[in-house]
Amino acid sequence: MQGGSRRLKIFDWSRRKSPWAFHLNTGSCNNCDIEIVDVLTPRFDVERFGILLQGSPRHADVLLVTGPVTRQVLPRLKRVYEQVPKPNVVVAVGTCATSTGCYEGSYNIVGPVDRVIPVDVFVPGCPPRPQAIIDGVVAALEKFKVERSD
Amino acid sequence: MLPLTANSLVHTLSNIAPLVEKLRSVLGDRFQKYSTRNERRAYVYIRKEGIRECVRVLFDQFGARLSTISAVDRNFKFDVLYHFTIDQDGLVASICVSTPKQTASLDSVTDIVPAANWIEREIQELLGIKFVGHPTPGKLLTSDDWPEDEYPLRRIG
Amino acid sequence: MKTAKLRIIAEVLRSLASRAYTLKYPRVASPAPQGFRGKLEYDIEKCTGCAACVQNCPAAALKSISNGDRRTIEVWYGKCIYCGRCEEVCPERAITLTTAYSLVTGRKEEIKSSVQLEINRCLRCGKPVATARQIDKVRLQVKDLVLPEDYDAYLSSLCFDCRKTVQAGLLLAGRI
Amino acid sequence: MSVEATLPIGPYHPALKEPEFFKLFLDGEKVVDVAIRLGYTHRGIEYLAERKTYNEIPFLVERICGICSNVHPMCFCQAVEEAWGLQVPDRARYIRTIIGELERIHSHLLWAGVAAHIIGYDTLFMHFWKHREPVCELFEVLTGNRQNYAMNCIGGVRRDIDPTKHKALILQTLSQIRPSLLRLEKAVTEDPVVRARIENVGVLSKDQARKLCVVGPVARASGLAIDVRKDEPYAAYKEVGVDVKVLTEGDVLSRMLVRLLEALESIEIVKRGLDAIPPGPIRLEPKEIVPGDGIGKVEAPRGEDIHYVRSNGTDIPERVKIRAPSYMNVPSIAPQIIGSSLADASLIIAAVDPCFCCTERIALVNVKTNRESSVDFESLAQSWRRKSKHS
Repeated sequence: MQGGSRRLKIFDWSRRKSPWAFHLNTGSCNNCDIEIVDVLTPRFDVERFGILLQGSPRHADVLLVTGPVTRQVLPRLKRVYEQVPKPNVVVAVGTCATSTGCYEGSYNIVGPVDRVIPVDVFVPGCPPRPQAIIDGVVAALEKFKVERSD
Repeated sequence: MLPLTANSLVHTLSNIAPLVEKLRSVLGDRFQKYSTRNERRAYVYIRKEGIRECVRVLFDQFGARLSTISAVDRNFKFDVLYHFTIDQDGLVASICVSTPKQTASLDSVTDIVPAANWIEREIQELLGIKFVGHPTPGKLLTSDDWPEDEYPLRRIG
Repeated sequence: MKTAKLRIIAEVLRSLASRAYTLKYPRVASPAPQGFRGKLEYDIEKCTGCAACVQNCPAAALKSISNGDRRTIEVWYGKCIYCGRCEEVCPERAITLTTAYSLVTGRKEEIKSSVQLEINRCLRCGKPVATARQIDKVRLQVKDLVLPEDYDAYLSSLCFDCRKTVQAGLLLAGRI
Repeated sequence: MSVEATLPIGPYHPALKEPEFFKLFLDGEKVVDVAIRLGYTHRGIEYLAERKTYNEIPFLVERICGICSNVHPMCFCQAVEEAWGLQVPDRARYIRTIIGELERIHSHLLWAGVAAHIIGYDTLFMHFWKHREPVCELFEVLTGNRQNYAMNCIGGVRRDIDPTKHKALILQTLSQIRPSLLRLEKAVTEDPVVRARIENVGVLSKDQARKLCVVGPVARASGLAIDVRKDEPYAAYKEVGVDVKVLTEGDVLSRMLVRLLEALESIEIVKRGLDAIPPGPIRLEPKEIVPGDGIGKVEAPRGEDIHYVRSNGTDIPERVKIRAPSYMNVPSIAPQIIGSSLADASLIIAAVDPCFCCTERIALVNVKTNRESSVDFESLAQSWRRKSKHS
């Protein structure tokens, strides 16, 4: 979490009430990606909480990262992270994003996501249940609140 | 349907026999040997100089589909298997060639079978087998900063 | 063709008329079904510390750390791929994959769980041999075999090298 | 051929095994050439597979692709079983078939939803995904997870299908989604707007399809009657039978129809499989590791998947070669996309089903002014949607 502490309360409130998310695949097998789309579809429908998946990192409050970071993706991940306006939260979805899972030791894997960018919440699971992804986003949004009380 | 039998036993297969005969006559002394594993798997061993003719016969005359090409690192040489599927018979004919590791190169078949384009590029990238005459060699899978002369799937030795 | 557009409208109306399809998840709990492969748990009573799970884990999420008199079998949920291979290979049935699925955390190093077991040392040279439970289990398995009287008590508490030495000594002395 | 501008699409293209980076060369609105670069999610699975034991690899290859998570382990296990000369128990073969077909239903519905999203018909997208959800929930009960089923092992399967409880649940789910699927199929095929958007778009001729060796629904929509389930019956397909759906037009509409018809056929296959499933063991413990090589072939939802395994007698394979179906299908985008308009590009890319999910990052480069600006996926999607409205 970065950003000034003298922000207006209403910004944090609105961020919590309608967080916009950007989803980034850094080399995952797409399982977690499907589950992220799944939480947007009728069964889980996170638009109930105002969560909207955005097409551009410039619009995002929440960055959902899936997959181990591959060598080719590494510079792009850094660039996308720089593009996300601060303050933001980063959620690493899935075991690969948390710890590279079963891909550890490959020549093309750099490491888990938190080796490259700061991560606020980890959601382990292979893939995590959509319910766990919702829990992860909710836990991440708490970070906006915590910072304000500082 | 023939029962499953042990390795390297030649099955009397009606659908593979004409193919093998044709390859034998086209390739001449470049044809080495032929074996089957079961009623759906045939392995034809040829010298690498004959690969283009062989692919042309399979693809143009027998309507075979190139499934994939597998390359195996055998320490001093590479075994390269061209897996062709003949769908009507449910048969996989694998054309096996080998090339020494020091000067690993094969003739590209991309102009005969366009589908070989990516498969050959991948092998060139991961194992370092040069495909002579490939129209668009270049990086496909490894990252932009991957060193040119390093091949991840090659064993040391 | 004109009716085609009505079809999706009918589908929408059908959805409107039916019960709400969306789960009220965070408000209403949504438990995983029986047989879900979730967070793995050890039965501390049953585990002998044989490390079969450690050897078979495809993701190397399990670790066995032997440190002097203690062996720790540790699982890191951040690396676990929830395949259930450990549950399958455990000879003691000490591992179960529970239906707990929400392992959300801010500190990934903290989501670990472990079993600690005592390691027996060789009575002769003091080298660590195996966990006390493993030795007990082997003793239980061979209890029907006819062994020399002092074999059970002494020999089975020695390390591999010492056991060979002692056995050779016994042989030379004509005891067995 | 004058190239006015290039338009790179990707790399954040959450495609399954192979996320792609497309560089479109444009002349006005017309696409004149395309260059494709892979490697963004290249994880070196073949390299890892040569360093893991046979028991661990099914779990590794399962994670090649999230949607084909039964196909790859099944294919790998078949290759190893062929190399070692193992005969899988009958019940295991049926269970593999049932899980494989359920996976096909969920995969085709997922694709249909994504395609609907791309043509700007989000209502349909939501409905397709709504009716896909029961299949995922079924998997959760049958296999223990919604994806990554971990069902296959060398010599059989790891979990049994309960003949009473599970069977009833499967039949109930299928009878629930079948009428919805029929309704949605009509909503797609009879809707003039949808037809105008996908008919005669991205045509791949039979000759091109053969030259590029495409597989699966892409090949079957272009008139090539190839299906591994029929041509080389594995698992229990010989007993349960498959009706291969073939269309000849080769456009996006045919691909959509082939997939929807296949999903309906899969429902029937699962029912037939459940009726015929014999009792007995589900797993065979391999006795020894035989040196030799084996080829496994499976009809994935996207087409033929092939694994080549060479065993050298140790517990680690000497070589595992994996070729996923999209690897053959993605190059076929080039002949389809060249000559089409930019607005159709995303639909054509998606129509070969490299599993085009939801977000992409697109950078727009205008060659003439050499000015680079970042365009997000949604705004480009807007232009596609505008086209939908006009047609």
